[in-house]
Parts: sequence; C-alpha cells; structure tokens
Amino acid sequence: MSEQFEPKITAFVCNWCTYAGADLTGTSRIKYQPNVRVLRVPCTGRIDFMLIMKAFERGADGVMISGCHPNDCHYTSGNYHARRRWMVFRDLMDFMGIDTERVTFSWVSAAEGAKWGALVNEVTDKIRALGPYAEQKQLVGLGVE
Amino acid sequence: MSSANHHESRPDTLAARVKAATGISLAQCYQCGKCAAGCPVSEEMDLTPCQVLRLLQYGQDKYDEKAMRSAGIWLCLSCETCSTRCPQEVEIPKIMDVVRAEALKRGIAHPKSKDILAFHRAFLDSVEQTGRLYEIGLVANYKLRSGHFMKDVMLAPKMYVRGKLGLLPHMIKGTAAVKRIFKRTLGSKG
Amino acid sequence: MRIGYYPGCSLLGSSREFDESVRAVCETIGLELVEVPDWNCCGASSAHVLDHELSVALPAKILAQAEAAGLTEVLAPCAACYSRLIGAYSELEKNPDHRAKVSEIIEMPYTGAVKVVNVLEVLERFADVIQAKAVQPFARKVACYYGCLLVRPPKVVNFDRPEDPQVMDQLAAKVGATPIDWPFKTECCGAAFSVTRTDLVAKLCGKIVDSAVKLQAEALVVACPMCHSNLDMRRPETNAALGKDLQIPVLFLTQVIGLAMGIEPKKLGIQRHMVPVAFNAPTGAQA
Amino acid sequence: MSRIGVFTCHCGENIAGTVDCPKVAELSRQIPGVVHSVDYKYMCSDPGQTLIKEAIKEHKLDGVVVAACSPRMHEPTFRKAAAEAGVNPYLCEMANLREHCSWVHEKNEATTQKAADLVRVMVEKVKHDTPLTPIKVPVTKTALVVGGGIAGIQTALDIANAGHQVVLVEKSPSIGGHMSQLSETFPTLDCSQCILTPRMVEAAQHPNIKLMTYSEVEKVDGFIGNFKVTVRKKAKKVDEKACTGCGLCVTKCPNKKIPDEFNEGLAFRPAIYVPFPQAVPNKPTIDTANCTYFKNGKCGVCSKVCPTGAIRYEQEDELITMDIGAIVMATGFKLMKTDKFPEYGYGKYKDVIDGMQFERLASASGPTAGVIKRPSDGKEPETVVFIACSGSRDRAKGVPYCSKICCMYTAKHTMLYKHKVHHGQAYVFYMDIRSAGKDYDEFVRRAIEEDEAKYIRGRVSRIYEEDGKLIVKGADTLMNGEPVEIKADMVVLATAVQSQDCSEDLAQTLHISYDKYGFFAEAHPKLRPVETNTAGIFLAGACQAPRDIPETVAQGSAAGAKVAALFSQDELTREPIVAVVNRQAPPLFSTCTGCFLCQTACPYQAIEQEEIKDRSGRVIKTVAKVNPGLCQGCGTCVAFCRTKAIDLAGFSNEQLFAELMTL
Repeated sequence: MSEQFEPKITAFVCNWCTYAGADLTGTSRIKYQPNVRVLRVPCTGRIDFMLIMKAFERGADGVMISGCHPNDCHYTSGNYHARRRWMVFRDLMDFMGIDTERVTFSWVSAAEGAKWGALVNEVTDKIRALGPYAEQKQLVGLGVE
Repeated sequence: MSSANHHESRPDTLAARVKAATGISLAQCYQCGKCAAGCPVSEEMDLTPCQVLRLLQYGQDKYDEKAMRSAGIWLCLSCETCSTRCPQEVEIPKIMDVVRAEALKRGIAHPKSKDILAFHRAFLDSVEQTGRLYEIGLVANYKLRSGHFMKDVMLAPKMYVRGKLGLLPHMIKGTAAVKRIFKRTLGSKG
Repeated sequence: MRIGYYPGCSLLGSSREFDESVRAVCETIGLELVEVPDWNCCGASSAHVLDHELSVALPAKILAQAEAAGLTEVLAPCAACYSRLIGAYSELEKNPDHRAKVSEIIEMPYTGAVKVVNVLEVLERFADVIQAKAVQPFARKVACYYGCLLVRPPKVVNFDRPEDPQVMDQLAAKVGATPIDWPFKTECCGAAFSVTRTDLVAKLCGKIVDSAVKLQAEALVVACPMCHSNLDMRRPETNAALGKDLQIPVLFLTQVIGLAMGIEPKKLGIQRHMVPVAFNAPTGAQA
Repeated sequence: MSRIGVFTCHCGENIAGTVDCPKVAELSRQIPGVVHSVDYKYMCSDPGQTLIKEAIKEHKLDGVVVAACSPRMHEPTFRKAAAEAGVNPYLCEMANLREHCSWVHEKNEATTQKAADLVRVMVEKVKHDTPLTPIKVPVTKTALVVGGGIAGIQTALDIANAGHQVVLVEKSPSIGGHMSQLSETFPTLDCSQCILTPRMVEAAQHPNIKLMTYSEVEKVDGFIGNFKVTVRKKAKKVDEKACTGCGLCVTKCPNKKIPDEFNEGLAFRPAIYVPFPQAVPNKPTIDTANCTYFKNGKCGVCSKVCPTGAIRYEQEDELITMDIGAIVMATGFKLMKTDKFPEYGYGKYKDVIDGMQFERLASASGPTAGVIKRPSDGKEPETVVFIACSGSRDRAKGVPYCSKICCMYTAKHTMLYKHKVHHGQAYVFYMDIRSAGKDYDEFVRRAIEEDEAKYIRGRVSRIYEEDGKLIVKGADTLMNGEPVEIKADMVVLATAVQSQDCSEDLAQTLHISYDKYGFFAEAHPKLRPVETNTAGIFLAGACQAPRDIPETVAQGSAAGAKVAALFSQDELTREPIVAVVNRQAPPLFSTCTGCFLCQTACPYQAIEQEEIKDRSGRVIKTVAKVNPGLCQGCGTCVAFCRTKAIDLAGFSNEQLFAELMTL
C-alpha cells in the first residue's frame, strides 16, 4: 500500500482558551493537518479521563488535551485540577500498559493561534510516526469495536 | 524572525559567556546606575560598572572588546556593595570575573592589570608551593613579577620587629595534594 | 564546648595578634578551639580573580579536612577566609552535583557537613559570659568597622543586616565600650589592593578613619585582618592622602574584649600594631 | 427518534472554497435522526435564518445543527432563530466548519471528510441535548461598598444617585482615605481637601447611603444578587447619637502623645480623637490600645467632661448582618515605609521621609500649617532630594512593578517645595519619567523648566548623615554613570504603592482572587477591568493596582454603573450551563455518596451539603447540592465525581460520550 498511515486524533479543548486559540488559527489562515477532531468542553477541569480511554477505544491513535495556561483559567483553577488529575492518570495509564506518548497535554491561550497550528502538526507527525494504535489496544484488552 | 543579533543567542559574545558561567542574564540590568553610585572605586574607573554592563548588553564584538580593554574592570574589589543593593539582583562582581578572564584569554587586558595580576599570581605561586601563603615569599615574588622593587621596603622592618613577618614558610603535609588541585583547576586551563 | 578553628595564613603572619587574641578570649570564655588539621590557604581573592574552580576547591579542601576530623562547625576569624569558605559552602549547597567534581579535585569526600561561622557569630553566643567576665570595662567611644566580607553578599552569609550591622556594636557595648552610630561601617577599605594600589587604599581608608575621628571615636574596632592592616599598617599613606595626622588606634574586637576581661595586653598582641594603642583621655581599661 | 435539521453554510467562499458543502449536506442527510439537510451561501443572513426557521416548521424539527463558523461567533444568532421557530435554543448547536476546518486545511477530500465528521459529532450532541431554561435569580437592590476613600465615596454616590441603597463601610473612624491627607493634586494643583470634603459630606448626608465607619467586613455568604454580609461595627466607646461633636473630650484628654496616623507620625493626637478637622462623621473615637482608662482603669477624664454624657466605656463591638445584592471593593493601598530601606538608613534618619509625609508637611492643615520644615529640627530645608522608584521596580525589595503615581507626585512635590521655599533647590533621582495622562507631561516639564527642579537619571545607592547633612550618593547615567553626591537637608522617598495588609484575608472572605502582590484580580485585564471573577463583586481604585485619583474616580463610577445595571433588573437571567446532582427515587435518593470531593474542587463554593430527611425529620443521607446562582458551569466537579452523580447541563457525560462514539 503506497498510502501513508493517517492517524485519528481526538482533541479535548476548553472553550475559553484553546477553542478560541484554534479559532484564531483559522482567522489567521494558518494551515495544519486535518487529522484532528476537536471536542469542546467548558474547561479542562471538566475532562473526565474516562473520555480519553473512550477515545482510544473508539479508534483514536492520539489524544490531545489543551486548556488555559496556569493562572489564566476562566474558572480560576479548573486547569490546575486537570493537570493534577492528568499526572495521576498518566501513571495509571502507564501501569496499564497504554502508551502515554499518545496523549499530549498542553496549554494554548486564546492568543496562541500559531501555537495551536504548530502543536497539531507536531502531534500529528508524532502519532503518524508511532503508527496505528490498534495492536497495542488489543494487547491491553480494550479491543476495537 | 529569530533574532540573529540577539546577544545571548550567539555563544561567543561576552553576555553569552556570562550567562553560561554564572547564570546571570545581562538583560536583567535596566541601567539605573545604583552600582556606579555605591561603588567605592567607581570614581577611579574609566568605565563605571553600569557602563560595562551596558556595553555587554549590545552583544557586539566592538563593545565587548571595549569592556575587556577597560582598566575599570581591574579595579573591582568584589566588595559586593553593588550586588547587595542592586534592585534587579544582578551579581556584578561575578560578571566582572568573567570579563577579566576573557580579557586575559584574548590578551587584551589593560596594561594597568599587570601589577594586580602579578600580585595574584605571586600569591597563588606561594600557595601552590607550600599550601599556605608565605608573605615574604609573596612580596619578593610580586616585586619580581611587577618590577616594583622598592615598593614598601620601609614597611618590612617595622613588620618584622612587631613579629608580623615569618621568615620561613609554613609547609603543610598536604603540599602535594594542593599542587594537584592547582593542576586540575588553574593548570588545566593553561 | 569546642569548635573547629581555621586561623588562615594572615593570622600566622601579618595579623598574628588576631590569632593570639582570639585564642586568649576563647580560652577565657571556655571555648576550645580545635585547629583544622594540616589546613591550606583558602586562595583569598587571588584564586577568585584568576580561576573560579580553584577558588571553590581550596576552601572545599579545608572543609573536607575539618569533616574528616569529625568537626561540624569551623570558626574562621579572618573575614576574607570566612568569605571564601562560606562562599564555597553556599555554592556547593546550591549545586549539590558540583560536590562530586570537587571531591575528585581535592581527593577527599566533601559532603557539606561542616558549617562556617565568623568570629562575631561565635562571640555573640557567649555575649552574656563576656559581659560577666568584663572586669575592666573598655569605657571608650569606639567605631565598629565591619568591612565588606562579614555582611555581604547577604544571601550567602545570612548574618546581621547588610547595611548598618549591629552585632559588633552590641558586643563592644557588653564590655563597656560606647559604639558610635556612624555611616562607614561597611564601606570598603580597598582590601586586596593594599600592595598593588596603595593610593586607592589610602583614599578609601581616609574616609573611614576621618569619619570615625570626626564622630569622636577613640578607637576603631575591626574583625578582619585585611581591614586591620589597611587601617593600621597603611596609616602613613592614609594620613598623607588626608593631609592629617590621625592617631586613632585600630583594635580587633577580640583585643577589646580581651582587655576588658583583664587579659594581659601582650598576650593579646597589642604591641604588634603600627599605630600605637594609646588614648589621650585616661579612662577605663588601659592598654 | 429525533428530527434534526442540518444547515451547511458556504460562508461565501470562506467554507465552500475548500469544503465541498453540497457533499457535506448530502452526507449529513444520511445520519440517522437527520430528516432535513441543506446547504446555503450565507446561513447567518436574514434569508439564511428564515430558511432555518421555515425548515423547523415545515419538517417539525426538534433539533438544529448549523455547520458554519465558530460557535463563539454566531451561536447566539442561530439559537435565537431556533427559539423564534419554537425549538428550545439549547437544542441548536454549531459545527465549526470555518475556523476549525476550511480556513486551516487544503482543499481536498480529507477536508470535506473532516467537515462531515464535525457535523456528525454535533448531530449526536443535539440528540442528547435537553431543553434548558435560563436561570432566574432575584436581586436585593442594596450595594455594599468596602472602603471609604475617594474610590468608595465615588462608587457609593453613583449607585445612590441611581436610586439604589448603599452601605459604605470604612475601617477607620472617618471616610476620606488617602486623598484627605494630600495637600494639592496633580496636574492642576487644586487643593485636595477642597475638592474631596464636599463629596464626603454628600456621601454622609445622602438619603440612600448608610455610612458605617470604624467597621469591617467579617463574613460574606451567598451569591450575586443575594449576598449575606456580616459587618463588625467596632466600638468607638462613644454614643454617636448623644455626642454633639463639641470636642471638649479631645482637648481635655491627658494622654496626648500618640503618633497621629493622619499626619503620618509627624504630629501627636490624644487617645480620644477625631482623625482630622473635616472628618466625617465629626465625632470622636477612643483608641482603647492607648487610652489610660482601658489600660489601667484610671483617668476617665473624657467621661467627666462630656456635657452630654456620651462616653460609653462599656460599649461592645456589634455584628450586623445584612442582605446585599452587589459588593464593590474599594479598599485602597498602603505605602511602603522608610524602614524598608537598609541603604537609606532603615528609617533611622528623621529627615528621610516618604511622599505622604511630605504631603502633610506641605498641607495647610498639616503639623507645620503648610510651612516646609524638616522633622528633625524644624529648619527650612534648602536642598531637598526626591527619590523616585523607592522600592518600586525593585525586585530585590519584592516590588517589581511600577507604582504609577510617583513620577507625577514627585514632580508636584518639587513644585510645592519651590513655591514655598523660593531659594530652595530640589533634585530628583529618577529612572524613567512616566507621565502619560492628560496634561501630565506638561506638568513635569513645568517642574523642570519653571520651578527648576534638577532631574538626575540614576538611582541612589546610599544615604547617610554627616555634619547635620544627609549625604545622598547617586549616579548620573546620562553622564556615563558618574557618581553624584548631594548634601541634602531633607530626602523624600517616593515609596512603593502596595496592597493593604488585610487584602489577602479580605479576598479570602469574599472568595475573589488576588495577585501575588495582594492586589485584587480583575475578571479580564482589558475587557472586564472593574469586575472580579466572582459574579456580583466589583473593584474600584488602588485595591486592584496602583492608581491615581482620576483613574480611581473613573473606576469608581464604572463599578457604580455596573452595580446600577445589575440593580436595574428585578431578576437575573443566567445561562443554564450549571452542574446538577441527580435525584432518584427512595431509598437511594441520589447516587451521590456524600464524599464531597466536588466541594473541594469547586472554585466558586457553589456546592452545599443537603440533608435528606424522612418524615420524622431524621437525616437519612447527606448529599451534595449545587447552588445554581453560584455555579459558573466549569464542570470540574463532574470530572471529580466518583459515582457520576453530578453532571453538567449542556456538556453532560452522556453528550460527551455520544460525541466520541461518532468518531
């Protein structure tokens, strides 16, 4: 097969910073690869990490989580909770044998349109290089479909 | 645009060397002059401390060189008055150390540095040889290195009668170890 | 009580009286000094000007020797040595990964177990004992001169306040002296330029001595051999620069305390000063 | 089965240029539950909106997905349109085909595929949307203004003049704040008290303003429109109703050696005192910490001389609780003191003073009746050095920020000084002159050009005393850092503006955020400068950052307008995006187990504990309950909940998982 592998990437972004930042990427006409599907949540604090598991289960090859920078959270502290929970969850994922490389946690503000574009490209390239995730998922018993 | 002429991005500028050796960023200095105001010897300097910092802030060879060629950097007493009062917490004496070292390395140190250097070299010679400072040896060595043979000749007899000059050097048992310390540090840099 | 003792090179030579008076006072207040075995020179300002690594390695060797001798605290009466020792200690505290490298250079383990203290810090702990033993009050107006190295840089030495320090004044007051409030307590005397730039030293010392005399101090009190030699030995040059003939004596704090405790002046090395320790007004303890 | 309509917008060429819109419409039609799908050039135009409205009616749609631009752009537009056609607005969602797709990708199959995916996600979300109604909250139309300086006075007056009730709380015995201490004000040099005192009196006499001096906020509960505030009214030990303000007690008090706060320690006051002659209210207060009677039970002179018997030694603090609809914080600032400057003598030199002390020396009502005399010996200083940025822009002293007002008031000081001491010479050490403002730079130039202040660009390293003079050692950086030594008679430090000592405690009492310097944080630095992140709490003046009088007054009025706007409604309408704890049939009542992790996670203290009781009143279970008035809808509690008992309307677990299932 000559076609290269095109990864599926699911992004959970907060409404106030990263979603607006991604809007700015658009208004700035900065191009990036079309592999990402953005799901909007009010705040990264809202992200239940079962959603990440579900995303992988649904065939995502990579997951992005992005919200406001520390101190800039629209809700004061939601992003800190998200970060703290992610630290714990990452260890758990590691323990379960899930490749934590496939999850990217970052801060993108409403002013960082260019950063969002660059980040999506970076993550897409990285996941593409890592290859499809189906096999590993079967290994840890999550299964596909 | 990446800033091609930003001083800390070029590794060969003095500012970059200062950053690497001490962690101090020259950009911290906002040129308030408090260092020059409090420096006990700034009146004697051709370049005051804040001027030296200003030159380094440019990150350009000609200004770096001007700083290195100045006599003022050799007058810094490391008394820390400037850094104690600096509102931006810039440790200026540490920067001066780097500038002096670079000036020596490039052979462009001000002629006035000669005596001061002669003293420091004589001092370390003494320590390297005996492990401790041998004051008469130091003075003799300094005179040889600096050529100021008559300097302080009147002081020595006064010191001697007051028991302040030991005629023989104190040798420590660990002299060899001290010599090796010199070899591993100062010696390794030529 | 015992404490490690690092006299340093100056105290063996040009500032013998500092060593003598520290030993005499410590003996009287019951503090045993355990000399760091086979100590070497700290490198003073020369090592620091010429090579940073050397300027850390030499003090580290001293502290490592102290550590090997089972000491936990070292008194360095010489302010210059104190500054080098505590500077190296603090740098190796901040960057523990440098310790291994230094240990290699000095061929001895350095773990940072030995703390460095200056003479004021140690005497402060015995302030009450000193006061109790001051049988012949040193009832003179004194100008306490701290110099640069005891209080700066404040984040490293962490001792007294960086401007207008007080500890020496308080100790002098304990033995009956009246410390004057004066502005030159921490102005630099020119330190290491004593030999190479005597002209500068004379000028800087001029301001210090002149101010003390103007404010009617009868003696300058110091705790640093470099300050002492500049203010005492360089007095002819200082007076020449000032165009005055100032004969105010310069005493080490330990000499002042020693005199007040009735220790024999000779044992304190009073006779070794260039500017004779003599006072116009007859009062209190006499030298 | 849902009846969802999908409306794909071309946005001219903006979307259609890279995305095959007709194809997206066609693919969308195949999604189960979609009964209608069209594409159109401009969905947001009038015809576009009409197209949606008509389709809703014609196809009996119960959900709408508009595939167009960012919801941050047009969600309100389309939700309104949907509502007009009879669909609950929260059942209308947008798929972002423009900012997140057509503008950022190349024109190709993958881009169109992504667009179709985005529509599918939103269709799935709409399927799980529930109709929501905006939340209504009643409003108590009484405002609390904390702080009686110019900021608080202005705010209180504006709100009161808009016809609403105001409680103005001030911690000291009189309102007036720092402005009442100033001599004259820049850039007009009009007398501070002359312009301030009428405002103070107006505030005190306003029928809508209740003044509470010598009082402090103790506790704040509730939420926007419905706060419950407890204020501690400290005992003045004087019956304010009985006291006529004759002042006999003040004159007779034998203990007159207490440093006078109003005069910044440059004068003394008695233990029973009125802070300053124009104080409002003009009635005395007993300073119990310094009163002989309170220290050892003796004296009692004030009580003996009072003609109306108004002294009340037994008076206790009172705690007063009130219902408040909005709160304005106007607590002001403090100045760094001269003892924070080791290099300038740790405050030991009497003639090294701060800017506020100079104001008192220059003030006609001050301790010297406006004659400039130095504190040490009362001599007229012939050389005065002013040092700007004293402690400001000084990270070594913990204040890296610019205090903003010092450049201007220092220029003013040099002028006041020159006007009073004609032969005197003023020197100013400065780093930069920051005089942006109407007539500000002209004012500074006047100080230099007409009143001959000598400006030297450099910081001062040290000040010491010698021969009765203060030796000021600075440097001139415009002359290569040349050392400059000035023998001065007096030195005025323009010390840093800092937050009040109580600011952090107060912020915690009110649940508002503050920065690392203790200044209260605004909701948005540009667009919401007088609001806090807590709805219903506003900011005015220097409690938010260093401010001068014009800015403070502007902010006070702005905060007042915000409160008036809030009070113009009887009820508040809020987005129904709030968290809800589920309720179920007994015996479970709720899946909530009462762990209250959500309570610790909530940044808004919106989660309460609710006791579920049986008929006899016995507590069966304690569960979490969200106060919809306080909840801002971040959803952090949802992620924390172990039993999924709490969920967020509009972004529910069901919805998010459903969205994921489409990918």
